[in-house]
Amino acid sequence: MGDYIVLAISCIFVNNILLAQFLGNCPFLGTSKKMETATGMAMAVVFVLVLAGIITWLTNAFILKPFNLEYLRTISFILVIASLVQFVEMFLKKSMPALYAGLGIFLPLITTNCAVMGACLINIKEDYTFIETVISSFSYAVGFGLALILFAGVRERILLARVPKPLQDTSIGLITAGIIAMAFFAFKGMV
Amino acid sequence: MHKQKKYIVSHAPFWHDGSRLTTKNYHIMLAVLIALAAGIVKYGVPAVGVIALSVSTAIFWELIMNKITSRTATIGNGNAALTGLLFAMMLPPTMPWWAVVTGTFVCVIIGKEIFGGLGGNPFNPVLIGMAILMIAWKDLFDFDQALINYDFDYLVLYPLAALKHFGISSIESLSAIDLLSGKQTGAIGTTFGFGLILGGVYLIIRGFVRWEISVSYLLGIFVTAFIFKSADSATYAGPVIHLFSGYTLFGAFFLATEDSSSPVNFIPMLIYGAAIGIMTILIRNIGVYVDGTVFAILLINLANPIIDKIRPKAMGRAV
Amino acid sequence: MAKSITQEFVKGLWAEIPPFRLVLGLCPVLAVTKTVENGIGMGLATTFVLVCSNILVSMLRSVIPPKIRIACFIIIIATFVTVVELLMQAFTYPLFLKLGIFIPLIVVNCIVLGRAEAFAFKNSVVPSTADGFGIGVGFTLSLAAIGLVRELIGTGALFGVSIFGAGYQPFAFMVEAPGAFICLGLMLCIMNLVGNK
Amino acid sequence: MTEAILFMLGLGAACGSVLSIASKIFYVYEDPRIGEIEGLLAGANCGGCGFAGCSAAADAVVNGMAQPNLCVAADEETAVSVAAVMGLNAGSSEAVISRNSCTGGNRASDKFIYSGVLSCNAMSNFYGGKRNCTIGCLGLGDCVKVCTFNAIEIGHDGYPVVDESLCVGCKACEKVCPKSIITVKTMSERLFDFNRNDDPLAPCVQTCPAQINIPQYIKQIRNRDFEGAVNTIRERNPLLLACGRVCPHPCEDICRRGLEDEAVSINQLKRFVADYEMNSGKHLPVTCAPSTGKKVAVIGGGPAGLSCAFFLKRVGHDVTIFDMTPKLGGMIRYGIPEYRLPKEVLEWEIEGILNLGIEHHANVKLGTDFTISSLVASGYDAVFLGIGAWKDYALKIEGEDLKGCFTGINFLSNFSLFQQGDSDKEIKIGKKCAVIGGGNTAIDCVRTLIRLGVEEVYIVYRRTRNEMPANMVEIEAAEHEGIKFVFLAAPEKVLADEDGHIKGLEYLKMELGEPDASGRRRPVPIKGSETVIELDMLITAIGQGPDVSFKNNKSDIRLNQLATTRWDTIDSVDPETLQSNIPYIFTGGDAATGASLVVEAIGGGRRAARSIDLYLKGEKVTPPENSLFEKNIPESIFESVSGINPIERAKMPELPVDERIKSFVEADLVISEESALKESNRCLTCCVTCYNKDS
Amino acid sequence: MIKRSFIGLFSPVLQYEELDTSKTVDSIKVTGAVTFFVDKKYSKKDSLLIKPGDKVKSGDIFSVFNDSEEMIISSVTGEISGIEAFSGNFGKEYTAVTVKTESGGNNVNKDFGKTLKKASKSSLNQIIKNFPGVVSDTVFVNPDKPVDSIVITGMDSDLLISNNKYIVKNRIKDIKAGIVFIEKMTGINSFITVVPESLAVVAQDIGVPVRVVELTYPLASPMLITQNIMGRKVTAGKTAEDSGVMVINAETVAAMGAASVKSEIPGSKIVTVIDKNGDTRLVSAIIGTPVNTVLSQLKIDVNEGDRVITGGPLTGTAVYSDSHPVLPDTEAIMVQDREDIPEILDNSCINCGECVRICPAKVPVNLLIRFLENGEYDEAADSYDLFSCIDCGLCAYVCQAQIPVFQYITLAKHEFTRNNTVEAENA
Amino acid sequence: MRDLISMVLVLTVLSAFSGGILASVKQSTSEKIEFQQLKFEKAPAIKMILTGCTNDPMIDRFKLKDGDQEISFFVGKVDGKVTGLAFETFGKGFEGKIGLMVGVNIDTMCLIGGGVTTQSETPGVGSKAKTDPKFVAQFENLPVAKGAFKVKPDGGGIDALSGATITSRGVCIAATDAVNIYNRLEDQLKEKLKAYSK
Repeated sequence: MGDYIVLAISCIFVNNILLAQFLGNCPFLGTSKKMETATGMAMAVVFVLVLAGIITWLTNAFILKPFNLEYLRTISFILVIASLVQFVEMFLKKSMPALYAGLGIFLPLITTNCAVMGACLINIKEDYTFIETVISSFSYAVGFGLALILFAGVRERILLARVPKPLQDTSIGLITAGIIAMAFFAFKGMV
Repeated sequence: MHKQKKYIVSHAPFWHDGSRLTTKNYHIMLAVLIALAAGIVKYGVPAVGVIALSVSTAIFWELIMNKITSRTATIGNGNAALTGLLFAMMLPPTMPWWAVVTGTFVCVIIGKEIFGGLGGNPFNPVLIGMAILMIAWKDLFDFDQALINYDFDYLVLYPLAALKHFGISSIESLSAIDLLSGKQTGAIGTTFGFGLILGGVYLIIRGFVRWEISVSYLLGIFVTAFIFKSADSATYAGPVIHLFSGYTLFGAFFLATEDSSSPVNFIPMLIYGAAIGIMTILIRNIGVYVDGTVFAILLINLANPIIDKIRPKAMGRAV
Repeated sequence: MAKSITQEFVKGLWAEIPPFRLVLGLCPVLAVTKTVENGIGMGLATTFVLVCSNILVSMLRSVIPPKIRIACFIIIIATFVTVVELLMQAFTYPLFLKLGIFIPLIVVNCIVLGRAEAFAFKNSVVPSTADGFGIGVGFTLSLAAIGLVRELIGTGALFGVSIFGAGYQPFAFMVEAPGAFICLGLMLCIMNLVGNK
Repeated sequence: MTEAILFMLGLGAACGSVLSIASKIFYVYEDPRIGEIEGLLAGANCGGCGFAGCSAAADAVVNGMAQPNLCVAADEETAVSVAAVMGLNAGSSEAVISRNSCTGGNRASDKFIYSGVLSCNAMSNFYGGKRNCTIGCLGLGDCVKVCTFNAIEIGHDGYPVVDESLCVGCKACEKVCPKSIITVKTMSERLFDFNRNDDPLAPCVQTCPAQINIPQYIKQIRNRDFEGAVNTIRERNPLLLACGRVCPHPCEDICRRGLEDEAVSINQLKRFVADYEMNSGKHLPVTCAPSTGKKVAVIGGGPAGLSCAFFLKRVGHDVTIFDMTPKLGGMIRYGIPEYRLPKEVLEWEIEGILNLGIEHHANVKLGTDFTISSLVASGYDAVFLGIGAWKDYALKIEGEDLKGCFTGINFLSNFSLFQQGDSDKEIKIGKKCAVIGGGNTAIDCVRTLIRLGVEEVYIVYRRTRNEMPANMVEIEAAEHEGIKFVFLAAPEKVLADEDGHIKGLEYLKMELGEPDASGRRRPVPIKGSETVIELDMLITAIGQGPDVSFKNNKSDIRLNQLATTRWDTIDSVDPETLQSNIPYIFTGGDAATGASLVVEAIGGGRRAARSIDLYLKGEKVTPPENSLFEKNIPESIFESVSGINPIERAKMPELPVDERIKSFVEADLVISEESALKESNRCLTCCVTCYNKDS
Repeated sequence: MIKRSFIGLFSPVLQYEELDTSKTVDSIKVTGAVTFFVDKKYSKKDSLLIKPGDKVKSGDIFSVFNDSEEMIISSVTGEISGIEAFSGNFGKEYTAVTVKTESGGNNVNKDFGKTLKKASKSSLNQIIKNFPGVVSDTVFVNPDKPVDSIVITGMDSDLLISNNKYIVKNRIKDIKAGIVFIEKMTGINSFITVVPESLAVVAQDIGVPVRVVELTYPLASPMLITQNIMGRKVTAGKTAEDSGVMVINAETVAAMGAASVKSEIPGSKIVTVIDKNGDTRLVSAIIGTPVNTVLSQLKIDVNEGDRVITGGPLTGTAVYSDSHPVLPDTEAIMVQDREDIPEILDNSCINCGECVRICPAKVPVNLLIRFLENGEYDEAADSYDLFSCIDCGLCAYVCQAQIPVFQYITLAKHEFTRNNTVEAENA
Repeated sequence: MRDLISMVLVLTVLSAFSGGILASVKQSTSEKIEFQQLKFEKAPAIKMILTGCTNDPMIDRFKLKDGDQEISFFVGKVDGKVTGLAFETFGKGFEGKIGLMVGVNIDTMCLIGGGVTTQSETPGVGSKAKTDPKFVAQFENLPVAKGAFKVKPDGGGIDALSGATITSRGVCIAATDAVNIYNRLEDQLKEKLKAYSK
């Protein structure tokens, strides 16, 4: 149990997927301009990443490994994730329009989000067990969401500040993200 | 067109209580004077050099940036000087000149000006400078190493580093009074605890910094350290050491209270202070850094916009 | 709107140079640019994938039904990514080790998918090749540029050769994660200043 | 190998079938445009635009929350196609550009000292702003702040300047401007934008019949942006070369500088930039809106017709000009002598207009060669009648049809035709000639005569020099050239010699009587003062009116109802719309006003073009709102102006008298670039009530 | 000007002025012309019912426009000398009617009381607007606003002013008559009086319940009275009248009483004049008197660069011309020396939080101001409580960065309303 | 329906095609890849440990199972006589796994040093574990039999790299692990080594 908690903390804070592993930066900058969007995106990532973690782990353990097809990991994972996301999107749109409005619209963005793909690959690389995979996927996603929401909070204010023209928008966003990454150094070595 | 006297016209209100940014900045500088003087007495000329260089370059960078962005010069409000001064106080007196200059550059330009100047900065500029320097040139912040050539009449020891590297036994001899009266190694302006407390209390009374943040910060440190101590007294140091060593007091009164990066509402201020306190002890006890203050404050600065969303319901608001 | 092949190529080098103009594909830009060498390696790998997938997509563009085009692009891109991965393992193993997970992640790099969709799917093979090549080279150049700045300031050396001499205290912040963000942010600012003239 | 293929086969099949089945089961209706736009976007789902993926972005575009050019991963083409999906068709995709219409007056005096929020809106809420100028720019830059495209900046003179390459026409600036001086308009809207009485207009602009933005082009000249100045003028006046030479410039009469100093030499500046363009040898590009498919017939290729055709073409209508003379230009070609407006200059100017794609039929006359009915039958949607005033009024005295007697326009045009080789009818010139009349036509006649080698040339005018309607410069030029003026002379009869040829003019001397209601002292004949001058040639140039002989063609039933006034001008319903009583027939120029200025005709052409455009669009043809037509904003007309240091006005260079009276070489010359720049600096850049003082 | 105290731990507290009973009220004599403002934009096309040269008598009630109900009560006898447009604060357009007073003209409309009693409800509204002390846009009887209780306030709207306190102290009888009049006209019979502690005993004589309000600014604002004294909730963006409470100045009530009982013409107004030293005195001025007449009779000099304010130091309006008239709602005339005018700076908010702590309506001013500076009024209104603001001006008073916070807020409210009206019209 | 089928078909064919391509690329490169892995990850460390060997340890290698794990062992011989054995273990570092190649002297039953193979530690701080020979040299000649290795702050005898306690700790864990593995597998190893001794 303790190990799992350590794993979770490690994935959320110490090895934060955005700020320490540099995965998922495009949507990080794109969807952090407003708090609402950031929250929606964070939720969607949690949802998809857990699903994707599970399904890729299964693919890897039951198909790729036994048949020695590990070199097909990249292509099979991306296909599986893309199909899964699209399926979920269509499903939500039809059956739960309310949920779709809050969360589903972010799903396409996740298809090509390297955070999802990267987290799945890390899970395999680190040889996690199934339960560890679920926990790490969830925690990575939470870490992503946390960073995104905190960033959005700061960014909402920066958007209103008198940032010099050439620095506006993406440029200042990146610098802020850098400072946030630095602030996350606080967690270094905590696991 | 008949000639008429021209009057000054503006919308209400027509009164102002006379408070000024400038006053505030200069009073904060005034408040650190005692601790600063203690540091200068202790470390001598090199400390004066570092302070002078830091303050002057901070002003210089701000002036440069004002020119580039063609805004009216803001150095008059004393904020750049204050940034430089606080930054210098957190450095060891042996800091080489290039590190000081880079540091103030980072503080003023990266920390403040690119966010649109004072008020736009979401993080404490001084701490950004500190953090980046600490990451870039770790060795320069090894206070024991840095002060090796000084000869003091007390145990030359940076308590937090000793705690981290040699265990609790190495610092058992330190008393609260010793720590508060500056009998410890550390940065130029952060070792003389009495001076810092005096300055801090002055600022609180004058209303230039908020007591909520300082008090909850110190409480957060105290409680967390106490819990750790009770859990494992052999490994972890007690609250007294944590409160009176490192940047704790300096942080409580002069860093965490920086306006732009701290909350304004009552409850958020308490949460904010306490969270920094807790985070500081966590880093010191289980993290990699010797003194967690810098990163703890930066981290909670980051959460400030979220925390500050807890606010009282405005009058007549429907929901 | 018909542009010459050269124009298609050149636009990737300045007018549409990715990460700077199109702020896309940031993950590798931030993660693997600790050194120039890594940057160039990553850039070349991406270029390879870009060119190949652009060629194949433009060749197959009449066959692919528009509704599932994204899926098809993904398959094509993923195939080439795996090829690159295998080739790098076989021939440039040390580089492969350094780039690590970011090689397979080329597959989700928005630039590659974006070019396939925005350009190759609408144009014939030759311009698509030129486009892919141009964008790829632009990407490589910018990765190299960021790598250069970070390596030079962060370690005082280039390709492992000391530049500033022994007296230089490396500004190690630059090779750390936050340094990558701030470096890219400042470079974008400079690009904005230069570009908006 | 086999496993790999099989595995991928299975995976592909599984994914494909799951998705395609799911897409059927979970089908939800959405606006088809969303899908269409999503297909056009880069599909990289990168989130770079700030929306969650391409479908969200497409949704935003369809719902009007985002611009078509939002995709950061795609190129311009994508933006264009997206715009196309959104139904922004070619017509309305005309570039909309934001313009600041207040050009001056940074020294407007203040009502009070403002101390508060630095925003135009905040300030204007305060008793209408601190400046006394009621309309002008407040200069605190709300428009700059609101522009998300960084297209507006505050310029050196404290007024917003728009970078047209960055403006996307979002109208945010227009909405935020409390003084309504920033306007976002399409080219068509700008072309048909008429002076309004709540616009910030300098007195010269208010007075100019063509409503040229004079301060703007002077400012452009000051900044050495000569091409910009040409474009500014051409936005209102396609005949800038001609106007630069022959315009009597009423604008200069009202120029505020003239109150204390001498008026700015506006027309010389205009001529300077117009010549600048011509001397560069290349017509500056003129943009036209995409074709609307409507056809308009312009009858009469004079200034009014050319102007009307020019503006109609620019907003996208197809125009054909029908003209009775061999070459276009009308009165400015055949009525204005070569020495005032060289024909090659005119040729070049008309070429520029026709280059826009305007068709032209020469030597066809309404009523004889074609009729309105035939035009309607061949598919023209509207007709512009710009037939000018070609019929000289008769003096109605005995003997005016003797040999050697001519009428003014007749003489000038026949001579012109001959001079240009379009006719072989040489006019027999006498040795002693007189011209009756005091208008420009009369002066043109005498100056032509003297160039033809006539020994003595008289002008016979009923009143004194002060009352002569001709331009003062022209009168002076004529005096220099040795013309003899006979004032206060009322022609009584023309004396004939034995073979019916003129031999003299008998006139009655007059004296000025008591001032009448109009304040002018009417001339009163002095009894018994009959005097005779000996002559062998006489030209009567006492005025002219339109030639409406086409009405005699009874076969043109459509034209029979066309109402004309007692001066034979075409009666328009409203002098501002210029629509005749037959809805599809519009008029303008001398045909509508009677003989008048070239620039008046050009303005009329543009007015008529606007009405035709409205008519063709099926909208109601009404005058522009709040129109400032032939009036001035009272508060903008000053009696004195302070803060002026007299600076000498640029002198117009001219040929020496002895040289010019020998030939038809252009007499007036263009000013140098140096003096144009100097002269442009004399402009006070007036707004409504404020102006720039000399520094 | 009240400066901040040495101890800054707690937010500063501003106190309303107490009535100084030792001072007397002087009357200001009208010398030249007086000006009345009619609440309608004047354009030359409008057909007018009066024209320059018409004679008016003091107490005459007349309409200006043919197609509008706006009415004026002439406070003087004389001849109309001009009718012109005047653009006032916040882009508000008025028609200014100038009347040249006749010297020695003692010609007074004696039937004013009768006319008033006979007036129809709609014209009564217009007439009441001209009574002294009424906030100009408060409508007396408006079916849209379900007013059921009336609060007669003996408090004043701003610091340094003591007009209503003076009225409560000296004109109890008139107030009583006024209450009778209001009750008759509106049918509302729920009245209370709010007064400061010192007047509580005197106010008992009015005969309606008396409640005491503390002297802490801005507790006497109608919003806070409605909320604190009447215990009703005032929704953000709405007025006290929307909650059923109408707050009327004691001066207005007294004028109504005097008019209805004694047929006294409500043509004069108690005005607190605040000179450059901050000394105050009460004067009685004829409505329409130019401010410079008042100031010159009190021998107060105004120089170029000074500030002339109609109203109090926190909520008044600066005027640019000293010929601005005393209006029915002009509670005070304040002159500020140019040396005393606080500087306004274009700083950005430094997030010190002083404004948040002092705000009586708990508006998150520190966040609000960021949106206002960027012109994002919709966001400010939706999420940052723009319309909870009760216009006290304290935020700008304490702002360390010297940002004109309150100016931004008033501007934003005005612009937001204007934009939304335009949108609603276009929709 | 027809477009559905065509969609599925295209997708299927395309993925099968890509599967084929990849399989063939993989086949043709697999040997090269394995060699590269050995060459770049392990070889430098092994060379450092088994100094003076006359054989190529990259060729003289075998695998043994320890529980679930399969470990490769590299044999060092001097003139045909087995002198040392090298194998890789892992410890947790500051940023992910640290691989440590550990050598054991068969004769003395002592460690003959180690070499860091893979690491992603902070450059200039934690990365010194790999670049600073003094650090790993501390393990030299420590007897295999002696249990756990610890850094000084943890009460052990290994001097931590300055500023990189975590990394040092990770290396210690790896070394401890190596000793444990060696002890567990000692019998099997000896058996195997006999084959090389000839």
